[in-house]
Amino acid sequence: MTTTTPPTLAIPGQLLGPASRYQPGPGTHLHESNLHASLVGQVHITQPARALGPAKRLTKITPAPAPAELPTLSVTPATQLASAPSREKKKREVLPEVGNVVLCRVIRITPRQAVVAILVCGDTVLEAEWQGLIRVQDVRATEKDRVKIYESFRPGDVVRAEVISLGDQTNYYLSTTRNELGVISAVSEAGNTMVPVSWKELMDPKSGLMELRKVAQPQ
Amino acid sequence: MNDRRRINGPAGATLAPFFDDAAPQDLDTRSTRSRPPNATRKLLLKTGVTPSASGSAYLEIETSAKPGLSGLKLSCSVHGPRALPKSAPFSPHIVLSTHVKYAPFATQQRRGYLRDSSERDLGIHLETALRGAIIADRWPKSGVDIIVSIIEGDQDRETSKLQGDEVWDMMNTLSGCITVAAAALADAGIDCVDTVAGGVAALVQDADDGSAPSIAVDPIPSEHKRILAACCVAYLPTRDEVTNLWFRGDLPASDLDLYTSLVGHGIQASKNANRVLIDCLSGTVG
Amino acid sequence: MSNDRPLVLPGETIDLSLIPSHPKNPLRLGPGLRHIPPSDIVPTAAGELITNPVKNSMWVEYNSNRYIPSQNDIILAQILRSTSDFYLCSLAPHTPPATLPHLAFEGATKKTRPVLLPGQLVYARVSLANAHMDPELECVHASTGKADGLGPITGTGCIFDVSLGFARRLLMARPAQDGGLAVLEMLGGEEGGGMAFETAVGRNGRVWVGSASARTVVVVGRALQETDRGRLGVEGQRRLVKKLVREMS
Amino acid sequence: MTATTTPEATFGVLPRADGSARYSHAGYTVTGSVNGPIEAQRREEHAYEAHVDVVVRPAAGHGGTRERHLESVLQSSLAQIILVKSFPRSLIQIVLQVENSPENDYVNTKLVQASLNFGIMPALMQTAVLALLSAGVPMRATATGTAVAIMHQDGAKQTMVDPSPRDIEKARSVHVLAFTSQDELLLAESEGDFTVKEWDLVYETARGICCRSRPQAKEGMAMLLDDESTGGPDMRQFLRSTMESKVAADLHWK
Amino acid sequence: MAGPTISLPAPIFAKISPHPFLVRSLTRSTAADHPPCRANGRATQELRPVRFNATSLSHAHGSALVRLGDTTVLCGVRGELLPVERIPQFRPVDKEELRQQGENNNGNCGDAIGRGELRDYDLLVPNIELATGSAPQFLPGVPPTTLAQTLSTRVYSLLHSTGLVQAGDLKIWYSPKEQRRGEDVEMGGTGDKEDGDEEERPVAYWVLYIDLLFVSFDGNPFDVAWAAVVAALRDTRLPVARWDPDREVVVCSKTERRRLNVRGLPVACSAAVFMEKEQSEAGAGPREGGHWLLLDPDRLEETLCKEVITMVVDCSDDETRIKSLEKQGGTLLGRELIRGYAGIAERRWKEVRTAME
Repeated sequence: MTTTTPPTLAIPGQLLGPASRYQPGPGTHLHESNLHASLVGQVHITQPARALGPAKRLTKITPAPAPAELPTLSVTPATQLASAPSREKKKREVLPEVGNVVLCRVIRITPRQAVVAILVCGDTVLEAEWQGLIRVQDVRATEKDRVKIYESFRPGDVVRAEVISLGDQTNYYLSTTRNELGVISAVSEAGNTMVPVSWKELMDPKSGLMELRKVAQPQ
Repeated sequence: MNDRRRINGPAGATLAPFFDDAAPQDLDTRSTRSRPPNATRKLLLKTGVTPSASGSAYLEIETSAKPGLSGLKLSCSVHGPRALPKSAPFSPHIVLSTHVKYAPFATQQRRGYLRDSSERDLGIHLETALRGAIIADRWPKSGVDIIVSIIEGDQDRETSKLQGDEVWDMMNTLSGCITVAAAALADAGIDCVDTVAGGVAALVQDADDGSAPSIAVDPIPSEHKRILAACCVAYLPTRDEVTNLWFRGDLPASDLDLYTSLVGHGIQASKNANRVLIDCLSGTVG
Repeated sequence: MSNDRPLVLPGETIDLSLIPSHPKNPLRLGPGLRHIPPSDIVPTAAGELITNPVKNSMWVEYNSNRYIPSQNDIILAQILRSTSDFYLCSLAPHTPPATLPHLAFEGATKKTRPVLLPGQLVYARVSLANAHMDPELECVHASTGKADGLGPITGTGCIFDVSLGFARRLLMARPAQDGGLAVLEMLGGEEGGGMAFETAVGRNGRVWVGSASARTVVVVGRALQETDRGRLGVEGQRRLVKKLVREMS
Repeated sequence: MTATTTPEATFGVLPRADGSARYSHAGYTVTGSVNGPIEAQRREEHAYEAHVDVVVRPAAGHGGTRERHLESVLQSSLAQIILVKSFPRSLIQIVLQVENSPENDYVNTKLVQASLNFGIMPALMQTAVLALLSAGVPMRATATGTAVAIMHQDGAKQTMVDPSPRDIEKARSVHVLAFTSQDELLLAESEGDFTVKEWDLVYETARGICCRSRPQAKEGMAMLLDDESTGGPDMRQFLRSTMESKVAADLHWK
Repeated sequence: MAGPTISLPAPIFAKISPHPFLVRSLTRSTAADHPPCRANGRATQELRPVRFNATSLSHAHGSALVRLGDTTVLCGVRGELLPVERIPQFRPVDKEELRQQGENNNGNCGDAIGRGELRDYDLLVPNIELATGSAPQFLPGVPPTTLAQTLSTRVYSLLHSTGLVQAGDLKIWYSPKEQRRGEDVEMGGTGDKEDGDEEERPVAYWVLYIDLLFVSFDGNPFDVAWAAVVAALRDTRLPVARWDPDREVVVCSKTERRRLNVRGLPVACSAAVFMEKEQSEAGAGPREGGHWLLLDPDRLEETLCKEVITMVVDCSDDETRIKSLEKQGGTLLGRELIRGYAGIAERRWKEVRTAME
């Protein structure tokens, strides 16, 4: 077993270090009690104190969570590095996970639910569009039984929501119950960008007409 | 039968040009292998050729000195991970789908637009080769498309008469597909346990004098009198695992170790390809 | 064609003199017109521009076959299936189903709600219609809680498709005078030998004809459809009724 | 030209459809049917507007890549005059069946494929507009279109309206233009060999045919098409008088 | 989305509301020193440079690889033989007609014959393949999409209307006299009597399969595809072929190759109209708000624009000739703008010519 320090650059399969000294982070995997890279990129050692960024479902990699005090090894693709020029900067795809706050656009509404396309997860712009559902009972915390989808969302609205479940084969389940969640930008029936006036109303500045929404409290 | 979605050629089928001064002695003056039997041809590999894709790569096998002998040219693009089609059932891991297609002008015989059996075979072999390398459970409910376009097949333009060569060409093509796809997957940032690469070894007979056949890696059919058998190996170097093995032809029953050593040579070839792959990938970082 | 009801085509500019200007009532735009802020009113269909200075309303009168739900329309819907808390019903072929809540009937509660089977007809009002959602129906007045004639259609009868314009004429207060439509009165009157039947007309171009005698249902239905398709005037309608009665007996 | 020089149209030729029209002009006869707004299939459903689906069926044989191209040209133009945003997620389907066309589509007993068919484009466009009007599909405007060719006869240039397939064969350049009822240029397709000056000439000619401002005096009554001035029919007047008689028939009871 | 989204980082803003994002980048300059531009960093009138890369495809008779920004197309031209006896209802065109054609070749009517042959016998077969993983929206293994079919049709149509290739170049003649001279000896000269009157006749045609493979797709497919077709045809060398009367087949020379003579250099130049205000029914028509003519639109811009224009020009002669004009999907491009567009197309033509030579 080598006790040398991990390399700075890694190629998939490359040995990074023993599991006894590091715990696996994004871009790595465990094989025969050793950490190997699973991506091309730069190797980072994160000391346990600092929490790591968008966790890549560690549970799937380590059957039993490794002792907390171990530093975490991760591999970050070159394209994702800050150093890369913004033009080429192509974020590596991530998946929405329970607890993530996502930005999505409303595609379709029914009395039961709003169907949305998830566009941004955390601070990562997604390449693919993942479909999500905001069910009528997950729109707001109070007076759940009085909620009407049509008075909360309209197709085209941009909504900030939280992932509450992996959902079914096609949809992630989302919630907007918290105050800071809900519609962050919407266009009126007349086609003008509206401004929030209350937690449940937006106004078309041109026509002065009000429209009902579950409005996100500005952060 | 007219394809209504394409522009069709003349109703009466057209003929590939028939060469008059195609000297019959062609068979004899066929090029003989200049490389040592355990040497592979020079491989050129480049990632990021398709910016609009999640990941992509281009592979070219250097054309040998002899003119008219075309080297393999492959372009591969990876799309995903992305949402599965609505119809698809729930999948706890990523769903791999591979497509291999010859360009119409890639080979001696003009290729049709619809995928034929050999293209489907290549696709299936490629899929199994890659499935063993990808860490699939990191991407639940998602799919990835891996598309390889064969811009030029590994084939000698002149040797139209040599039938059966197709099969051996496919071996080289597949090993190229595996290597180029591995590069594209890494470029797309899809987690893999290792870098998989392809390699081919063949049992060839070069002399007519009944002498024992020899093993050559990365064979070019036109450089050998006869190819008795060949295998294409997809191999993970750091794990020392074979994810896919494709064997064609028949071996003399006399020598039982022949098969093992053939595969062994295939792995050797794969390791050579892997070096190129690693250099290429290392170049993209730092 | 008289000039107080001029022909308009989509996108044409409407002569301002034609736009009613009532001191108090706000201007109400009916079908076939759209308002482009600030002050343009533009036709969206080809038809006659009708204005009503008293009601201060205007619309484009034209005939068509495709029903587009609009709030407070009275329609004939057919139950497709039932979900946990509402029925899905069809208003017209090839359109997304409308929802009819189980409790949107007079005096309906979780226990007493009417149980309707697929294929059954309901006479209902469009309670919600907008571009973003499938329409919603009700068989009870939200305010009064009364059905006023709405609800499941009972009794033996049959449903007939007619053009939307024809349905609108049937729904007029005085079809004979305003709509030039006397065929039903005739069938009930001496021309028809006093047939006994009832009808329910939906704005979605559907007419239900009910009668104890199946034959009567057929005759009335045919009478309506042929009056519609044949664009018959009152005289034509009389002749048609006579003919049908003759054939029947 | 052997074929009719004045356009003709009849409505309601397909009673099952929401709207339909048969239109004949310059040797082309096209029957169009319109259905919609109806429920769209998921894959062709647009979240924020109606999907306009145009199907062109040739007089002989099956449609090929040429029809797909015609369809996409018509689709992008018609979607401009239909109020698509009013019917999100729905489908407006327009089927255009070519009944007969002056040219014989078969050469060497096989279909001539792919090359654009300029002659037929105006007829298809006009039929679609008429069928949409008869279906009462809400629209932003109406549209009129025409085909113009530039011929070179012994050195002299001359424009020709509604050229026959033979003329098109000989023409130096062929053009199809369509205008909205607000006199905006909606569609312009040209092929051959021409200069900006020549195109200008074509534009003028086409505009004269498509956008003749309608005489206020005769306002109201259906009239014969005046065919003299620019050597082409007055398409807008044709559209208006045609609709006039249709509406009058529909509202006979008034 | 003026209000809230401003606070968001640019890439996120671009993703959740691309239209307003493009409007903003076109209206507000990011820095004092450079004016507002498109989201891709280009000025509205700025075209991506076009690059022609030499390719050698050993199984094709001609090929070209053309790059326009991130759009890359590979074109392979391949000739196959079509013997006249395989053509149903073949009607030979005699030398006389051709001579006429030759004379008034610049005149239009003469070409008609050749054009007829090209079309009637389907001698030019262009097809475009997008489903190569060139972009996420093109799914692999599916039949050609409407876009692919439309592109193929436009290329096919332009190939014929421009007369880029002439039927004469694709025709293979058999002239008994010339070929027999050598043989006279053993034939004892009697041959002349028997078939001396045998006329020179066409025996076969070359059919050109022109296949376009999109390696990478980032908008403006037609301009690139057409440029690739022209370049590949100019690169095409067909084997010299002759009729062998004994074997009754057309035989090709392995060594001798003849270059196809390609007439003119038509160049396509496309643009899309971007509206400041997304058309909404309740709101006003397209006239409200500003608009921009985005030359050589990329993939994102194409999704945000409805009205498009393509003009194909050839400035080989002193006077600029327009070979094709396609404007559709909107009402903004009127007479004046289209007139002015010819100038832009000329500019593009010059760029492409220099890039090609």
